Amino acid sequence: MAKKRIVLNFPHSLVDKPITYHLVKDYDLIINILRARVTPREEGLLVLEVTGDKRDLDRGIKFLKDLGIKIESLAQDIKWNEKKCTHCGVCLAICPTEAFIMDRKSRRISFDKERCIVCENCLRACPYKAIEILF
Amino acid sequence: MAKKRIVLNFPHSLVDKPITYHLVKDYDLIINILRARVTPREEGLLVLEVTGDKRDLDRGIKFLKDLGIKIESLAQDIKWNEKKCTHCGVCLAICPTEAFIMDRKSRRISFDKERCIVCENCLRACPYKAIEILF
Amino acid sequence: MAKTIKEINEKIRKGKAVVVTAEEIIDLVEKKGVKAVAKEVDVVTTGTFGPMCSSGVYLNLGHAKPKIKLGGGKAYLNDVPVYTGFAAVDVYLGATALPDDDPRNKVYPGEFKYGGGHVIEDLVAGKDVRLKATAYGTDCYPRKEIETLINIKDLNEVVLYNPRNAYQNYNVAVNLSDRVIYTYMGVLQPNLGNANYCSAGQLSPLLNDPYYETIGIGTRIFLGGAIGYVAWSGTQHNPTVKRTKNGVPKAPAGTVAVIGDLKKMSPDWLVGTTFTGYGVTSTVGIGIPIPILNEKILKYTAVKDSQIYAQIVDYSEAYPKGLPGSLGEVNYEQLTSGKIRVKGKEVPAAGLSSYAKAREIAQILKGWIEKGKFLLTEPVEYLPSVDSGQTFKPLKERPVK
Amino acid sequence: MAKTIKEINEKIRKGKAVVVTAEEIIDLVEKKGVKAVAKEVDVVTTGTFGPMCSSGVYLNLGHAKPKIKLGGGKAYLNDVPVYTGFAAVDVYLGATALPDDDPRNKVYPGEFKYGGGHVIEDLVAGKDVRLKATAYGTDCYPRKEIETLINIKDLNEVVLYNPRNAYQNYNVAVNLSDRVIYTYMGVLQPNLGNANYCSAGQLSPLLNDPYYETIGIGTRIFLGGAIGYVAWSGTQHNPTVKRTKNGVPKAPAGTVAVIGDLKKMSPDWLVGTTFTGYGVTSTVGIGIPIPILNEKILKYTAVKDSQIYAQIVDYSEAYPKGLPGSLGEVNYEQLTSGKIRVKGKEVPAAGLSSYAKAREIAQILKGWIEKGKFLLTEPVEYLPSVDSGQTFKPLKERPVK
Repeated sequence: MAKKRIVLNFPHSLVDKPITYHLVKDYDLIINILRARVTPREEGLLVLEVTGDKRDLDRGIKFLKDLGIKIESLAQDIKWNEKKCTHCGVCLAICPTEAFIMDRKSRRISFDKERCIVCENCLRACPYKAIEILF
Repeated sequence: MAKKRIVLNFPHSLVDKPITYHLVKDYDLIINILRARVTPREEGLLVLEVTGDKRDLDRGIKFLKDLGIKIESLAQDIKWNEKKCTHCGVCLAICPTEAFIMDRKSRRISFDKERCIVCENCLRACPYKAIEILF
Repeated sequence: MAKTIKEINEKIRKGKAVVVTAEEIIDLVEKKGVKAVAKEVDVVTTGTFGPMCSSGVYLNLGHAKPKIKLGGGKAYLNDVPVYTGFAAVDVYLGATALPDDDPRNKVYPGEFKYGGGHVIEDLVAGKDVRLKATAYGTDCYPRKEIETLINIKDLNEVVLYNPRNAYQNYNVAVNLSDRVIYTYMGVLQPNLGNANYCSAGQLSPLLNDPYYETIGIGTRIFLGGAIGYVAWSGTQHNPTVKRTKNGVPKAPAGTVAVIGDLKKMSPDWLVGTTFTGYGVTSTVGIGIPIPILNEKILKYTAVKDSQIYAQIVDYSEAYPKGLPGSLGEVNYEQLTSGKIRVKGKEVPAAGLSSYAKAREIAQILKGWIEKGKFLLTEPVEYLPSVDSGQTFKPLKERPVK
Repeated sequence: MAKTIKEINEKIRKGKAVVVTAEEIIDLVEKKGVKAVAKEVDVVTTGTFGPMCSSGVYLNLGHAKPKIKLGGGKAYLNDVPVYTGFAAVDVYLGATALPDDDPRNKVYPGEFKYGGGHVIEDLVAGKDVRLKATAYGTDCYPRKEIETLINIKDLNEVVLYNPRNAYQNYNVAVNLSDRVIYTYMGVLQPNLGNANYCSAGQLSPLLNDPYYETIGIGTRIFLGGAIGYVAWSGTQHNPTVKRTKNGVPKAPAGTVAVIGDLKKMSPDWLVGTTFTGYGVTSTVGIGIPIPILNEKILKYTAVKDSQIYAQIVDYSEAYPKGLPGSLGEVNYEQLTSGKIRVKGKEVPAAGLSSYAKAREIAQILKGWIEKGKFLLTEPVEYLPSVDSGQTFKPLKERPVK
């Protein structure tokens, strides 16, 4: 099984196409929409986590490219600066994917980057600037 | 003996005249210059305390009036507001006539209006605005 | 088996005092019972580490040559305005002060990158700070401007004086509206998207001495990593709120004003803090020791999260409009579990106050006392308690004309 | 025959304590001797009433509807700017603050008719004061401006917190130049026209406890007509100056920071003050009780004006330029006689500190203690004394780039 997080930019002509449906149905991929900005008659942006057999994954991505969709790997990254973190935990309730976890015993925060979908909620919520976005 | 405090306003033509000399010499009056603003070729202002025999005093004042000098009684007055006074005593050292007195025992201030020459030094010195000038 | 502070201090001096934290005492009392533990334990240490807006420092800068009278002039530290309403070279810097040119919420939500709380952190960290000031000039203070780097180690006094810290309990903030709101309780997602609370709960100083029976003016405390003192009751001190049967306030209640020498403190415990869309502040670490003078006081310190309740308040409308009413109450066991129920909905809950740091403070203070480095004090005056009738009043508006 | 504070308090409670003022003690000791008086007298009360620039109050205004966050905004009381670097509705008002539009010394010498010290006097006198404020607005504090009358009785807390008061001794100010100068030591006439001093001398609190052996953090005092406390050593606290054989500093030395509830104070003891050409300030009344714990402490309180020396300083050049050196020293007996000699010239001398009011304060405090209404406190920490090595340092200037 392989996993990839990709950013799709597609022209407005493709906005109405059920691309995610095809990825699931035709290529047997598990998809998770991390972020989306899709507006009728405009360009679309979709951040997907795609999981599946390595070969299916490659074929799925080829399918998207052939449709005229620009594909990039997820380049933005959330960095958690443990030194600056005071372990207050205010990031916990605002994170949609539970990427921040508080250990029940130590009451200290840890960050699971794998779960992060770069929604940036935590950036504005952290009072100590312990969370940064890297480009 | 009578005493009068008067304000003299005289025209520039009289500025060079030795009027105080005449008051002493011809009318046998004791004079004390309380304030003066006398500038060559301008109008003059003189605040005098004049002491002497009642008759001499009246004659002296008539002499001044006849010279064309405008005479007013001293209309300005320093008022000491005992309620506002904190009895710090800062007025003592700045008063040229010892009109403010501190009782050695009570360490409280009193004001002897008779001694006041309305120099206004105390007005600026009093931090509590306990001294006012009345017009 | 009542003890006196004098007796406890005697044991501390000999290195024989038994000290536990407000967290450790809970299990101890559950295991051994109040009677036995009241005999055994001498001091319970508490801790809290959260954003506390009414915090600040006053600095005596020393005289420049020629002398300048900052009093009545304008002065800035790293572009953050300080107050000059004092003698020539005393200034006060507050945690929430912002540079004159900060756009604030003009670009909403404002970023509030740097302000008073950050200057305090930089000062205490030993960083150079830029002083810039203008004055009107007098005969004895003729100079009219100055710009220089200053460093905490060169200044005469740098005193942390916080008019209100260590709130005894606080609200749980939620957002009933359909848009994100940015508050001093953090970012609140629409439609009950999250719930933020702000208390160290069972570790919090005033929750362990609910009626202020040991804490008062003169109480020696942990403040910002050094020794400090309670100087006064804090602003908005409000002892008369609703309480549980065991005396614990169910809403924001008591507060303290605290004082200490900033030169001895550490940037670990005085952290510059930003609330997006709201402003800046300082996060302050405070720990207060509670002498176990008798069983009643011990019982109070054994309070646990499940016994401490807070009110859920809507910050989209009720709070800003000053409307009364709570959406319900929850206890800190529920809150720290990370999920509470509000209006039938499960809502993720998170704290603004660091429990891990509060625990660390209680442990440090425990260490100081155990090593005989920190003696307890008898307050010179107690804080107003329930019998004072003191309440937190709104501002009555009266037209000027 | 050492006594403890506890024992003295026991006598105070019973109405049996023997209390005399720092003035009365002088004769008593001269008549009966140290040994007898140390046995007889329990408390010596001191007093001082003079301009103290590092004074101010913080106020909690309560929340308006809708709520406004003054923190980070701008606020004025009777047009005098207050500091808003705190939580939403806490502000600090300093004694020397001036309205933004005060011409200051633009028209020299400035009149400085109204400022912080006067607002404090108006507040404590129960007069309505005009609050005007603007704020940047947040989701939880949406309001952006307010203008209203406020009155001390309606506010939550109004706390007098003065970072530096009750200077232990001070300079004698003279003017060697040939023009009038306007200083915080008053109007000084040219060519040694007058000499101004500022201390209650033998009645002054810290001159009666020269090494701070009884006065410390937590000491209960008379402050502004009510009960207050010493909160900290004051800014510019400088114990290491030259002293006479009997320990009395010969230059400005120790200072204290003090705190108290403004609501309980009186405008008689907190007076708005103007120094023409200099600025505004507050004249503060403070009285500190000294427990006669032993003969040594008693001896200190028996100090008299003829044993207390002050330095004569030129305020036309030496002071503004920060040049060292004194034009000589005089004692307070000479100063209070109204004439001193400086550079061979007889100079009229006057005080800025009211001896009559200092005496009144010492008498009031004596009455409180005699009636059992005021108990003494044990300081929770002493002020830094000579052995601390603490000195008052100048500002080291370092270019920013």
